[in-house]
Amino acid sequence: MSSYTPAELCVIMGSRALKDGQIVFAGAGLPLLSAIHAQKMHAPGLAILFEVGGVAPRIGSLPRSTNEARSVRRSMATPATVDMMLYLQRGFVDVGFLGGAQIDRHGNINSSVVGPLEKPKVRLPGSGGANDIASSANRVFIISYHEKRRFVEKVDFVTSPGFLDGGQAREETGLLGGGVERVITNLGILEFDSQTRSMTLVAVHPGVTQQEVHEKTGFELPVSDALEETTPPSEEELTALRGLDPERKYLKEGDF
Amino acid sequence: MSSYTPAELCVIMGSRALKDGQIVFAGAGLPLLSAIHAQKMHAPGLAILFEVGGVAPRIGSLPRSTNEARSVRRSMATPATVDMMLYLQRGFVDVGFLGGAQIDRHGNINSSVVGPLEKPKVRLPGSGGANDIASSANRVFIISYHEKRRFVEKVDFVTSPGFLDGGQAREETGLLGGGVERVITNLGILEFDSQTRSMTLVAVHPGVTQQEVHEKTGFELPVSDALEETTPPSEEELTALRGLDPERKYLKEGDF
Amino acid sequence: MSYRDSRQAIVEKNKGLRDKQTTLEEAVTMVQDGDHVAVGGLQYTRTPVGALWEIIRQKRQNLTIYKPLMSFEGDWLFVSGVMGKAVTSWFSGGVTWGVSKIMRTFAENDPSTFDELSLLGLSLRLKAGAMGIPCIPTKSMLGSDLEKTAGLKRFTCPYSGEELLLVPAVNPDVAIIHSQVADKYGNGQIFGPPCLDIESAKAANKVILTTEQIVDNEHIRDTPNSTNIPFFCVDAVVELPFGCYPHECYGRYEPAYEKLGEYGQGLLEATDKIGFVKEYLEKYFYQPENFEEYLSLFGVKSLLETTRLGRIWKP
Amino acid sequence: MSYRDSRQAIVEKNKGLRDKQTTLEEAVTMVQDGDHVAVGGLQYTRTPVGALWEIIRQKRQNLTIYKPLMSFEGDWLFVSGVMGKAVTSWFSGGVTWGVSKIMRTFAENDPSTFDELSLLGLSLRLKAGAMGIPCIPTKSMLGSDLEKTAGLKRFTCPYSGEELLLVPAVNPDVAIIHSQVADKYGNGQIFGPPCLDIESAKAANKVILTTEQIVDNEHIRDTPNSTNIPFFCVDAVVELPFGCYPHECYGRYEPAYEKLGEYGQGLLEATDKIGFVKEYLEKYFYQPENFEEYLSLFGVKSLLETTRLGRIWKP
Repeated sequence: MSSYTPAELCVIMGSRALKDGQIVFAGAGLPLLSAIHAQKMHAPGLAILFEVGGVAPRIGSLPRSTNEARSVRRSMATPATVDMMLYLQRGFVDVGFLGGAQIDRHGNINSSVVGPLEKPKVRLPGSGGANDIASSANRVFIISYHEKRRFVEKVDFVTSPGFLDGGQAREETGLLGGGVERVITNLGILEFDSQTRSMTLVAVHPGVTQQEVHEKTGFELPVSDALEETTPPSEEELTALRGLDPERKYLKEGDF
Repeated sequence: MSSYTPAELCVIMGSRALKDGQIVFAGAGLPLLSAIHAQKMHAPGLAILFEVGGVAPRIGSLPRSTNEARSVRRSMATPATVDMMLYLQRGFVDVGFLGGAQIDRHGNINSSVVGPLEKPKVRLPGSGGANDIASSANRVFIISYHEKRRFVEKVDFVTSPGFLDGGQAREETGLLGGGVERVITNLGILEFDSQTRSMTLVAVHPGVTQQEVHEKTGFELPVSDALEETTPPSEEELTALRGLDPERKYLKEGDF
Repeated sequence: MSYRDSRQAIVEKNKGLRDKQTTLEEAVTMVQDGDHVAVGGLQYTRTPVGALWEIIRQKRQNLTIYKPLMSFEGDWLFVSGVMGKAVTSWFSGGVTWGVSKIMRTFAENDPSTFDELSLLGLSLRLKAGAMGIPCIPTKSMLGSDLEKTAGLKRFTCPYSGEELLLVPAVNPDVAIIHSQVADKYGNGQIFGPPCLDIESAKAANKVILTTEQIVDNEHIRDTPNSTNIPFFCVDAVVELPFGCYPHECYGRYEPAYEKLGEYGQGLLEATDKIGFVKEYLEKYFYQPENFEEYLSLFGVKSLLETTRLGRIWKP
Repeated sequence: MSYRDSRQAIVEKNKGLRDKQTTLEEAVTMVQDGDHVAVGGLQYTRTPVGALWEIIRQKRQNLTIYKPLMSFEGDWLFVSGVMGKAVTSWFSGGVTWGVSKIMRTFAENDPSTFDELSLLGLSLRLKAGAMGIPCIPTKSMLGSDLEKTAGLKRFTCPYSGEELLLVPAVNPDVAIIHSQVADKYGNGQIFGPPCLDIESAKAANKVILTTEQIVDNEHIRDTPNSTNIPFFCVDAVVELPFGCYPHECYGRYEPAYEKLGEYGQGLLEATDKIGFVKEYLEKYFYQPENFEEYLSLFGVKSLLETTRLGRIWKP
């Protein structure tokens, strides 16, 4: 991992997971970089939506938030927020791309509160559109820095539903979106068992050991029988990516 | 009634019933003429809305329907139809102004079908926005040519609710709009008893006898103790009105 | 189609940025016999006449047509056999020629060919479909006979105790819409009232967009506030000038009142009403080689006149 | 306020065409202590900062504020005592300066000061209010802990059998909105994303509209497709250039990142967080004679720079 940072690695793995023609709801930071990178590399017909009202904008200066005019630059339309979020509910969003967060074995995300809600240890900013994305996007990708305090057995508060208690719990509650399909971290790639809906290690990045992944995961993590090693980022991929964030606001060394 | 037609009389009575500052949903023909006439005479701050999406348009050539571009001429906004109709539901429409129709003792209107629905004698065009106006406008005015076949004991089909079966029936069903407040005909003005919600004659036009009204009404019509005679249209009112319909498309002699 | 199937139809289709321009003939093949089809515009404003003209030529059968208010096109759809059922709030021709005798013939003979809802009721059926919910509450139609004939269910709001009706969502198989401007991806810009076209485009599983004028995507990006149909809703784009003629297209042309009058008055006077419309269809729909030939039958003078009258910013 | 009372508030007010221009001071008197207030914009885009600035100066107390995502203004509203409760989907400052320590202080000390809903959930509360219905179904928040903390009720659609949640409508006492353009009657034209402003304007019982620029009504009539807040929703209109500063106004000016950074970084480094915000309020909110003086504290250079960067059609 000498020639790229953990953030760069994750963005490129995220980019590869996206397909041409997809409609992608992407948050600021690494998910947005993944989506733009995919557009440049292999998915020219992929379109990015932002909750503030951006529809396939042509991003110039990287926005600090997806909720500002820079995220609406050269947008093809400027719908109201409620309409943007309702596109999710109607099934128009192929991929919901969420950033790092506290995530549990079943892909549930907490961005509301650490500790009990009545007496919080840390009150976090909250859902924004993440619950709606997790509820109704056709599939969800998560990019997260891999560390024990983020990958927990059970989140203190389910802000955004993954597979809830696992098994058929998500379907039984009436949710229609596909739920979390893939978690991309700086150590590897995790997916969910089709029966138990528990997180499973399906790939490690070059130079990462299973041991390291287990050490940095806060619950017992099954490993796929067909565990793969990912192909490292190519020079072409890295060059394209670095052009998107010349100031290295998001791509710098270290956690994210 | 030598110097004005029944239509002119009704339009002017309709105009007088409107107040400055009101938001009026008006159908094509006489109701629209009443509203424009009121704007010219005494209610400059009255605004007309059309279901197609017209908001306080500046009417030039009289539209043949309220659902065409002529009804949106110099409009201040062009909302979607659903939004226009929802303004009614939220309480924004002070007056819903409906045209002639089959109407019964309790102010219910039929514009759907004469005879049984399964085996219609005459299938009529249907509600359009009339049900929604009757359901949710803060008050409803009706202009109608007065004849026995129009003023019936009970309509064959309640397309647009008045006071339903009378008494508290309207309130009990959950409707919020005020219902029909006034029926303006070429013979007089009818309102609804506050208890029974039955149509009552409250005024006759100059030269009209109570006898004539009873003959042309298909049910027993109570007469107000305080029966009034209306003030005939003034020259000023008539001149203003005739300027609005120079071709006399709507103001011609005879029924309407 | 069930609520879940309608969602799945959106999930599965290719919604990305791709060139969706095609011919009218090709676009209309998306409509299948028996489909539920939402038709844009309202009464005789911005009706996608050109697309309906092609559907009639292709002899699609037994469609259920959703339109806020139906006008002359309802006659043509009934008599051609294209429309098995009209779902609308109002159905007649124009205002001057009385109640449509064609509507009366069909609906009096078989009342199930005309499902009536209030305008808000129909609007909300499409709106709920557009919002991805299976039903929505309303105060409209409470207590009326429309409540019963439409089979609407009562609902008590658990927060307020209010009595309402629930209107079921509709997700048509196809929506057919005409806009003044669109790009090749299907970003449509409707000027003037959008009627129920935005709701229809989101509610439908597929969308055919005809447009007066295809413009470059950069023009769309210059004027994003005017885009009311986003590309990902749309499956086919067809440039079709005068695509609403003889109906009107806001800001482009007024209705061809004279030509509508020839039809309306002719129908009024005809002894054999159905026969009259069949002849009209033969002459104006089946005979012409293409849409330009159709327009030619009405003549340049009418196109220029309706265009002159249709200008919005006229002095 | 009950569903019926909120409708009655609309029924009773004078909605007609009249000159609604007034001063910022006067407009803000519509807001009463304890009111529920919807605030326009989203995060730091098109926040009506000027109107909030005046509310803080007038020392309104204990408001419940509805905003899709809360940003820096949330700190100011909390510390000034204006906001008793935030109803929002997200509450922090900017992105670069970490989680708002002010939000944490208030919400950790008294969790009832921050009611969290998903963004669609909050959007639909306002949307239902705007539509004149007391509740609306949604799939969002099902199964999450937000379902429980927001006290949402489950609902089975009687047509489809689908399980959903019902979100209760909200009809705020007042909505505060900033548009790029408006006329004296209150016809507002918002360019760029309207966020939840249109829903808020229809849902609220009263609306205060500040605007970058008052234009003649004839300009509105020339461009009716751009009017997204109709006059009959609005009760007061105030011309207030740079009315979102230091937040952004789409097409007019970008956020004053440098000035926001001075606040954000200052707060991050301050030992006494509340004290730091109090000093900020003293200097920028309470001391200036008027809004021009407030802007002067940031200086011409910042206004010109944010304007230059905020141009949409820049080369």
